Amino acid sequence: MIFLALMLGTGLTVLAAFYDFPGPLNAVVALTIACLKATLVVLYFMHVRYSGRLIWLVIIAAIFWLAIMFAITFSDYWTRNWLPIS
Amino acid sequence: MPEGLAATHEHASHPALRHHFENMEQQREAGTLGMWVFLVTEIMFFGGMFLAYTLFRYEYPAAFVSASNHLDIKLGALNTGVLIVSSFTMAMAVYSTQIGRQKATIICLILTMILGATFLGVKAIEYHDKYNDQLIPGQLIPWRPFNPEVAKPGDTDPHKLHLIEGATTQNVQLFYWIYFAMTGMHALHMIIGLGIMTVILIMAWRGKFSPEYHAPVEISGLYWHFVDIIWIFLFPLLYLLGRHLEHGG
Amino acid sequence: MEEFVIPKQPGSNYLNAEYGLKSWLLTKDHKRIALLYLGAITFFFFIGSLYAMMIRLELLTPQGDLMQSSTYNKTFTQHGIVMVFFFLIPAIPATLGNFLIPMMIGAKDLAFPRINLLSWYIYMAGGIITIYALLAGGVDTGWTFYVPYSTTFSNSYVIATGVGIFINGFSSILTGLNFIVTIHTMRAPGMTWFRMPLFVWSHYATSLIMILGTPVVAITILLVALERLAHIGIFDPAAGGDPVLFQHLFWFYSHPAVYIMVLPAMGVVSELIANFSRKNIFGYKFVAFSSLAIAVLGFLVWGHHLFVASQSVYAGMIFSFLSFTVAIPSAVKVFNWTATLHKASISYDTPMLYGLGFIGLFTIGGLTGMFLATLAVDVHVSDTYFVVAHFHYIMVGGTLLAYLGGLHYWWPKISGRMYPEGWGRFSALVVFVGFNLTFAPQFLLGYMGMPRRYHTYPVELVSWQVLHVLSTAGASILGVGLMIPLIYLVWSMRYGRIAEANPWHLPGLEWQTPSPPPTENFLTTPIVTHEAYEFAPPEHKEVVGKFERQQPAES
Amino acid sequence: MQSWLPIPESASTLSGEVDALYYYIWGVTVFFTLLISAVVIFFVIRYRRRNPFEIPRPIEGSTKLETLWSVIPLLIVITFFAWGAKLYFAQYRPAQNAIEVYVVGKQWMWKFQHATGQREINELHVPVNRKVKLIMTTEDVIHDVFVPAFRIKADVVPGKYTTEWFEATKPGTYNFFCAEYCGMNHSGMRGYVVVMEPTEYENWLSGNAGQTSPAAAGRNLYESLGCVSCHGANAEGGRGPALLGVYGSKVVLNNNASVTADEGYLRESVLNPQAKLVTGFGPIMPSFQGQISEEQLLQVVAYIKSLSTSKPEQATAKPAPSATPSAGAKPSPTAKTSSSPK
Repeated sequence: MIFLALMLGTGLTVLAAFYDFPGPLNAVVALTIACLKATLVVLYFMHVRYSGRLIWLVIIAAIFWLAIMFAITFSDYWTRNWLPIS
Repeated sequence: MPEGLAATHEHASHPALRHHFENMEQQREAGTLGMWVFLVTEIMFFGGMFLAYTLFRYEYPAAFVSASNHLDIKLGALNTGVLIVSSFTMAMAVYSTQIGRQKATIICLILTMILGATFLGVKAIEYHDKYNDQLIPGQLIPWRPFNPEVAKPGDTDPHKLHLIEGATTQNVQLFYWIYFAMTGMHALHMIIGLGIMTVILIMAWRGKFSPEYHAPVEISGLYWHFVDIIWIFLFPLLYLLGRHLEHGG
Repeated sequence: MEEFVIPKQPGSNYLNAEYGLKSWLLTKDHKRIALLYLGAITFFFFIGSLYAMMIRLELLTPQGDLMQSSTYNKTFTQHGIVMVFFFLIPAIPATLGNFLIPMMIGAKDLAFPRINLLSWYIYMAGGIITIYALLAGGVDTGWTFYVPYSTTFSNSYVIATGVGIFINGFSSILTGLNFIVTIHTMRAPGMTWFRMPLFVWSHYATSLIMILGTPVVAITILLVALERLAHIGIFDPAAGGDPVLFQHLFWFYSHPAVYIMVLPAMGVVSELIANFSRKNIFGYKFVAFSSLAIAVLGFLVWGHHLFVASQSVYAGMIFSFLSFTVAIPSAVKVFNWTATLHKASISYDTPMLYGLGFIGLFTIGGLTGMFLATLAVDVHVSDTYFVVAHFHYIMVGGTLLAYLGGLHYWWPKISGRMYPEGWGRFSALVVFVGFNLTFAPQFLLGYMGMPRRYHTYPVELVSWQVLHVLSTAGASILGVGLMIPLIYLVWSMRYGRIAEANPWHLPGLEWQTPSPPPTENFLTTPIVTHEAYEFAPPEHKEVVGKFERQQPAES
Repeated sequence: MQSWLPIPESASTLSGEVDALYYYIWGVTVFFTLLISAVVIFFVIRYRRRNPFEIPRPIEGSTKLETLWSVIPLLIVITFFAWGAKLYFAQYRPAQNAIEVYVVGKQWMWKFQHATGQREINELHVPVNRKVKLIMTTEDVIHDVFVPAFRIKADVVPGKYTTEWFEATKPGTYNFFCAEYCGMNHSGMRGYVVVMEPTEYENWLSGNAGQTSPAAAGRNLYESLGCVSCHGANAEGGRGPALLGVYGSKVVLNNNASVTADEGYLRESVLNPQAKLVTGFGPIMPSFQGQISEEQLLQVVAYIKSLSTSKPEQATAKPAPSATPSAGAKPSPTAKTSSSPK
């Protein structure tokens, strides 16, 4: 029945997420909450907490590769305008 | 860990054991790992779209805020709740199978499917709203191309598009393109999920599962939770970000 | 070797266990599925080669006298699409990998036999849709589908082709998934990770790329098709989109895809080098880990395709550096193969000739990659024949040679018959010569400035034409060299000498079972007690080197 | 000056160094290819199987050796990287005090316009020993300007400006190519760069004078499109920000960020004015997307650039009202016959 409490908790975070916006940080807040919720689902609903190292490795690999894709693509876009124009 | 595993011979071979596996444990492990690996490919699949989203949000922040604010946050939040509950019932279905309570399994599976269908229904309503507001991008619907009515300052008609400073309808269209691509792909996964659930339900009905053999329920559960997780990210990214700038800015 | 008593030929093997078309089309046996793939892949290779010959013939003269520009554009596009997506990517994994991975690790089958069969059907579905697109009118975007040409300006069957490739991608994903799960969970007792043949290691690394990269290109191609359908503009600058984003997403997969093609080839060559010189591979762990290193680093370098594509110069610098780092594990492999030959006992059988040819050509292919990773030189040679020559050295000189070598090596196991050795050696030689003559001139052509995908070139540049004539001559020789194995391998299936269970006298698990193997591969589940490539001497008296026996490990 | 080596003519200030780097990498390539081939061939002959039963002694790897042959290649490629990166910056860093030529690619032709007004198609006349900067865009798909003799190449991408520059060192006629596949007649999208002695170039310029300079054409557009009403008759500003001297300056936006007003920013501000509003100005400007061609847009940008005093070469713009009616300027026949065979 841990699950029930967990679900209520996630439900509450949703409510908190869409009325409370502290300035420019709201993207960070929204994403942090999303990540937390995802982590809870992964750990408990998907039993990863009780799974072997291999499953952990699979998940970490997925996140790692996603990070590669984002980080390196943005290394292009962020530095587009760094060269002096003439 | 799998070493020697194949060597430990199972007591009596289970009817669900396929010929090329040595024992049930190996079979279950292969199935679970297979699903996880599949989910990795799914993450990368959605990852491409998340990348496009991030990039265009970075380039056209104002248009994305305006477009996002037009989405119906109540329906979005409702759907988030529905999916989380369905994830919970799914987890309960897996749990019930593991302890061998067939009836509870079936009830939980049916609940999960009802919730899944509810989600799709709400999504259909949202899509229809967008259709009414002419927000379906490009010529996707040939007889109703993208042509939203832009609200004048002071106009609070929720069916009109309220552009904040720096936003153009063209870039709003880009948002909707990504919105439909991502939620559409997500909905497609939900539909596939419902198909899987139907099969699992029939299997559960016929009493195929037992505490020794419950891998199919578990594996389809993983899939269902994954689809839930995608939505957990889609909801704030598409509906919430920039909500504080609504009607202001 | 004496731990294994090679069983007598049983009455039934995987080929004669069942008969009839249905027994093949509904088979769940990984060996039969491998043969289904083999047939399909040979068919696509034939189509792709046909296009290649058309290209070479057209370029004999500077004018466009054989076909029109639009036809030529379709020809090179279809050559690329068929060869990349329907031959090179599945070539080694889906045939040799499918056949051998379960046998090498002592399993009865892959973890998901039905998914394996499904992947073949998906491959065929993708192939048929693509062939339909080619027959209906063809596609002319180049295999890279660069936007906005592919989304807005091309008047060819882009959507149908895209759908074909999209579908085909899932076959690749499912194969990779199956391999990963199989290697993790299906190893025979005693088959530890570091006892696996390097072929299996390299396929593990390949599978990683397949499952991590393919979905990205799938969604990218899907977006291109949708763009074309609805004209919304995620890649179209006129609507606020970004064509360079397409290039990022495309190459995020398509550069690692090069390693999907070449890693299995490296695996095959590791087998050939070790087994035909009767030595364990020099630095087994280094070679095994270099496969994984290539798989990981291969994902960090895609931006070297964008050095002149208006990418930020700073990003270019990062990508250039990372591209150089991926060269290191490849170099390590070449050096380790070479070192393996030291004080070995080298036979000159056909597979080994292909293996040695691979080392030479892959070295050239890899080193010419350095030119492309070097920013300033790449500015000059990118999108020229230099690039064409470079990747053909890797794809043809590397992957195709390894594929042929592997096919000859395992042919006795696959078919139960020997191929004619004399013809084998002869054709290996012809392929090697023809290949070099085809592609070496293209390096020069590229630096002289001949852009790729050119239908015509300036008449006054006589030296360009000379090089093109040489290249076409080489291609003809290469074509003949490739026809010979096709003929004698088919011939040998019926008339070849019956193969023994272990015709090369090797310790690998796949040889410790009859040829062709029974349906479940082994008559009893093998228990592995030795390292990979351990050549035990006892039944032979004339031992040249001193042999120190390894303790059998716990099983 | 034709060399026997299979390389294109080397005719720019950077081409020599690119070649040097190219030969350096060839040196390393040839060395390692020969080394590995020689060792392999030696081993294959020396250790051929003499007896069908022989079993060689197994070997262990040697970590020392393996580290050695990981580190040595790494050091070598770092030299490639460093040299290549240094040169790359030289290639792509926009040149100072260059003659500017506006380039518009379309399927399947190249249109050039000089700052002095001359227009050319598929041919570009430039003086020797002067830096020339190409400011490029396209009306349709991605193209690429590739001049082998100058060792330069850059994609021409729709929706933005890309640049490349060169300084030719030898008069002559050089091929240039479109190097990014662009559809049916891709291989026909090529032409010649004609490099001329300064006096010859001056003759060519005056022989083809009489065309409105891009800046002047931009000024006309500035009036006909109604920009004057907000930005002022002399671009001094009004309801819209002043454009005098804006090019190259730092512009503070209304979200307090700042951008450098380069060609790309000016372009964006015409097509999508709301995207980066100058601080203190409202979102009142309409978009000109679809109302202005790429060439016209370049002219408007050229006009705004001409308002910046820091552009000395604009002073040389010759508004000579000669009556030469040539649209696509023809090259002098001498220049064409002196083409460089490879």
